[in-house]
Amino acid sequence: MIITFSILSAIAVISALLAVRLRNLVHATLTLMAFFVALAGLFILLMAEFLAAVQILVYVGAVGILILFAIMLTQQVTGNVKEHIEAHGALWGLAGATAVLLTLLLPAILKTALPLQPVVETIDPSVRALGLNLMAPYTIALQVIALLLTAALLGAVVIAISPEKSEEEKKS
Amino acid sequence: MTPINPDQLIVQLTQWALSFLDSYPLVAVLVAILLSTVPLIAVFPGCFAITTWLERKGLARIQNRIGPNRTGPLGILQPAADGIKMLLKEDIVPKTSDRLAHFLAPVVLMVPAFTILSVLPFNRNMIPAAVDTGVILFFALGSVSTLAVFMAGWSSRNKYSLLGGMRAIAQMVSYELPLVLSGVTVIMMTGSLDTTKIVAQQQLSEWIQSSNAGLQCLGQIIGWNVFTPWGFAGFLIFFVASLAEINRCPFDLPEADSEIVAGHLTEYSGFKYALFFMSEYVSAFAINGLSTTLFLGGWSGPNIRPPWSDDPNALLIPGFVWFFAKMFALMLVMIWIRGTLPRLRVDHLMGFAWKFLLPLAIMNIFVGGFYYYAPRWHGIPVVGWPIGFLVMYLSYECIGRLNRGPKTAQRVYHYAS
Amino acid sequence: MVPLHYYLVVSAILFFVGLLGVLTRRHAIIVLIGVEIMLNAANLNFIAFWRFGPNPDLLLGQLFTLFSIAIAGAEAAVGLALVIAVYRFYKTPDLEKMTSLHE
Amino acid sequence: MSTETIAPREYQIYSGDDLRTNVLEISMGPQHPSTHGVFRMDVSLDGETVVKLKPVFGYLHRNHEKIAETTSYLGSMPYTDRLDYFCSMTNNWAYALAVEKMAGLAVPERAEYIRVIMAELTRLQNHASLVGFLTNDLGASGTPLLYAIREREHILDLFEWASGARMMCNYMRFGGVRNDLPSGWLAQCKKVVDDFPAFMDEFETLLTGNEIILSRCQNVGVLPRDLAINASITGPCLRASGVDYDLRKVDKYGIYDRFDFKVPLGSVGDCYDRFMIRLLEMRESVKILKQALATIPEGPVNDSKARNFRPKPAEAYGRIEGPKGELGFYLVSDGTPKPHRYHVRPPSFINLTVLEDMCLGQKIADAVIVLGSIDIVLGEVDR
Repeated sequence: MIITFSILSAIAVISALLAVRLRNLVHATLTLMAFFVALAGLFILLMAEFLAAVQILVYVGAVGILILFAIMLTQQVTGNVKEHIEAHGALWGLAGATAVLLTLLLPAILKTALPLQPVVETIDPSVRALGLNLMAPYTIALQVIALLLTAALLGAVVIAISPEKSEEEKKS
Repeated sequence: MTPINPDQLIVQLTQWALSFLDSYPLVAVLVAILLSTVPLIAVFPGCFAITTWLERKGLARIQNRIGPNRTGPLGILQPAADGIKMLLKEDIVPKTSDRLAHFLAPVVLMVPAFTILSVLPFNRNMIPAAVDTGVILFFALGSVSTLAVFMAGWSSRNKYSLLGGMRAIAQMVSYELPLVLSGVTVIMMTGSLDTTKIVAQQQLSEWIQSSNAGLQCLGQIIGWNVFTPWGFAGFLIFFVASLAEINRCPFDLPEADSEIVAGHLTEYSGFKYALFFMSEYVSAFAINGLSTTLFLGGWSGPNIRPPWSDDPNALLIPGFVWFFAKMFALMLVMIWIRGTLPRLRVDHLMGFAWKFLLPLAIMNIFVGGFYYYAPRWHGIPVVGWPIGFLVMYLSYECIGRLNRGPKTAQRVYHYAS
Repeated sequence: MVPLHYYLVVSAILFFVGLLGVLTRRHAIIVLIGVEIMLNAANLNFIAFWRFGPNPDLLLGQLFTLFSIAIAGAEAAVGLALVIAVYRFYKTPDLEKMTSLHE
Repeated sequence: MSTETIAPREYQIYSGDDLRTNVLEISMGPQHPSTHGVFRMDVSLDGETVVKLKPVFGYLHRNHEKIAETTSYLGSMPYTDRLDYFCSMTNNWAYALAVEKMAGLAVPERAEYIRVIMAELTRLQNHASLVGFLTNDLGASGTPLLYAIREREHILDLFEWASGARMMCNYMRFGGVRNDLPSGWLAQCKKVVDDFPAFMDEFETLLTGNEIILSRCQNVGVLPRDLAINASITGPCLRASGVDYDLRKVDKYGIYDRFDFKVPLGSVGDCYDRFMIRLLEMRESVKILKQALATIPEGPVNDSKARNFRPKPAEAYGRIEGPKGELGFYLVSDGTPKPHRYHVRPPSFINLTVLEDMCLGQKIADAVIVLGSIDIVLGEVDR
């Protein structure tokens, strides 16, 4: 268990680091996908199989592809996909992020008395129970999410359509 | 010693073998994992080899040719010859390609292709990974193949490859929707994402367990989802969408040879190409296996109980025989389609997914819901069936008419006077 | 079993990495990638707390994560649409050059 | 050789109003599965849409015209086979017609009939294969093509029986044909011609009503009537645009005025029309063949005097309605045994000039079938 955990978390951390540091945008996205998959592995380790599947389906299958499309639309398609923008604020950013990590997150985690063992050894993470929960106590949340997704879909389309083109469409 | 059931023979053998390892639980787990994964890795490449031969022979028959006939009787050794040729070929990597992504792409394609096989129930008690979320895991891992195709297309630094990769992404993302939605109807009716439960739901257990052999046979067939209006429509939508999902003709745009040479495969050769080729066929098996499971009753088929067995669920013909028979039947239909139909164009392809299959799949969900709640007479859906069928047929006609428009029509030709 | 601390440390480091991306990179898409990593780190926290929490049968952590993933999907769609729209206007994905409000 | 220079076309480059994506420049060919030979199209794509297309040819140039000017008149007869290697019979005929016109040679009655039979058989096999290749470009994995090839084999067998070669027939001579038809040939030909409509029915059932073919071909690669006339397009491409121009009717060369056949005309001028016109023309060719086979007389088949001769200084232009369009030979004689000037008007080459106009704004997949529907043979384009 601990071995699997170490491997998965190492992959997750390293690929996340590469994703934010690589100059080549497509490589960054591909490592981001590796990060998503490793995280799905961690979810399975925590017995959340359904969420692992959703994680892969949504992040690898949808978000990752979206990012790739965005890269293809904003870069030279065939040529060099590397970012040429110098990051001169790197030092300050590094310092800020490290400060957050070292002064806020890690001490908080390490000082708190947290359970070493889960309450129950194995859970049967029934998808059915999840669905029933979504349908009964969290219906409103589900509806709001549905509305949000629809709004996001429409919003994305409206933003991405160029103004001139939409006027043309109105005329025709 | 339990009585030997022909259909459970492999399961019983496995359990017998594992019983020796009871005192070494860790070894037992490892052996159990090996016993459930190695057959997958051994059987499906074999099926792939047979299918390449079948495809070449079948296409040849469709096209008035003979097909491979030099290697062994009827050219049956052709896959072996092809395999040896592929392995011995030089592996050419374009100089400017992105080497890592170029190398990883076939691997990234192959791993999910084999992994998704593990949620398919090949027989009763014969499923490599009995997970509660089987169907959604299948779709989730299946969506990773999109990424692999993009990697292949992008890393080759070839414009044909890039076009193929972009086409593949657009196509796979679009067709995933009707594919999943037509499966959703089945999930809704079963109330489970578990593939074993989906198969079990399609068998009429009272009939199977009766003493009448005819009823036993019938009970294995009559409950198949494909015999319900939503199941039939769902099966057709699923099948068409799966053709697009695995880039088979007439949706083989990502590797359209007459337009973009071989799409994302253009710069692949040798072993990597073989891996790609195999992964595509294995995904084809997987998706046909899933449509078998969802709509065609999985491993069930005309079957009777062995007379010597007391187990009410025991069957004479092993279920995996039926499973593979159905899977290969679907493969043959795919080969037949490939020999018959021309390819769609990219905008037609998108229109077909978004304007035709998707509304139909959504309609199908409503029909499924209606069918579920419609009153029944002695368990027979006397209301749900005809009305469901009528609604599906009418929506097919309407959506089809709306899509066709005035653009294409048979023309009348005149002669010069 | 792996103790809860470990998961939380991993999640903290992931959050840090995401933050690093957001703070140090100026390419709009990479910034978005950083945001996604931070969101995922939070999801890992949800799941870990659910697993180790007193009442896992309530599935609260899973439900929260499910909602969070849905929102992340919406965020990615809108975010990337914005990136494309901004790119169309400024002809660059560099966030520091998008300063018309500033002027 | 036209000395007039044509101003380069103003390319309407897609000035992307929305995304300003890069235009993808693809060099399709010379090695590409669907350019029908060593032909190159420099295509600029915006996404999948063709915004610029430049045909590049000459990869197969082999100096046909200059070689013919250093050879005797008869010596370049086999060389014409290699122009459009699908239709060597019609190539021979066009060349023979030009020389006959210049030297004033008469053709015996039976030879005229044989020429018509050979030319129409050529048209049948050319159109059948072309439709097959077109569906291949549409991605039909070769099934209709192999159906067509099966029928073509019967016709090529006939050619081989009569001339000794299946493709490079070299069968026509000035003032007739090389040799008389072997005994039994006409009966076999009649059988092939009688069987042909069955194949046509099968072919049309398979193809014309197919929804994918309809949607892929209709309103794709439209060639407007005026442009077709201005660009001097000939053959089925011109008739698909609705222009009633068939040299068999216009020139009535040979003995075409004796046969009863019609000229099918298209209305839109898209790929589907070009495809259908060919199918309909095949039916008309069968009609001509039936009439010719029924009425072919006995008699000599060639003019034995017309072997190596020195025509008087003169010029002549002989043209026929080849399967691909107007195939013409322009000859100038200076009284020596070799032509002073020898020029070919290849239909493939001239029909190819409108490729860009037909492809602009279409998808890349359409460019391929537009090229396929023009029906080119690179041997003729590059000469």
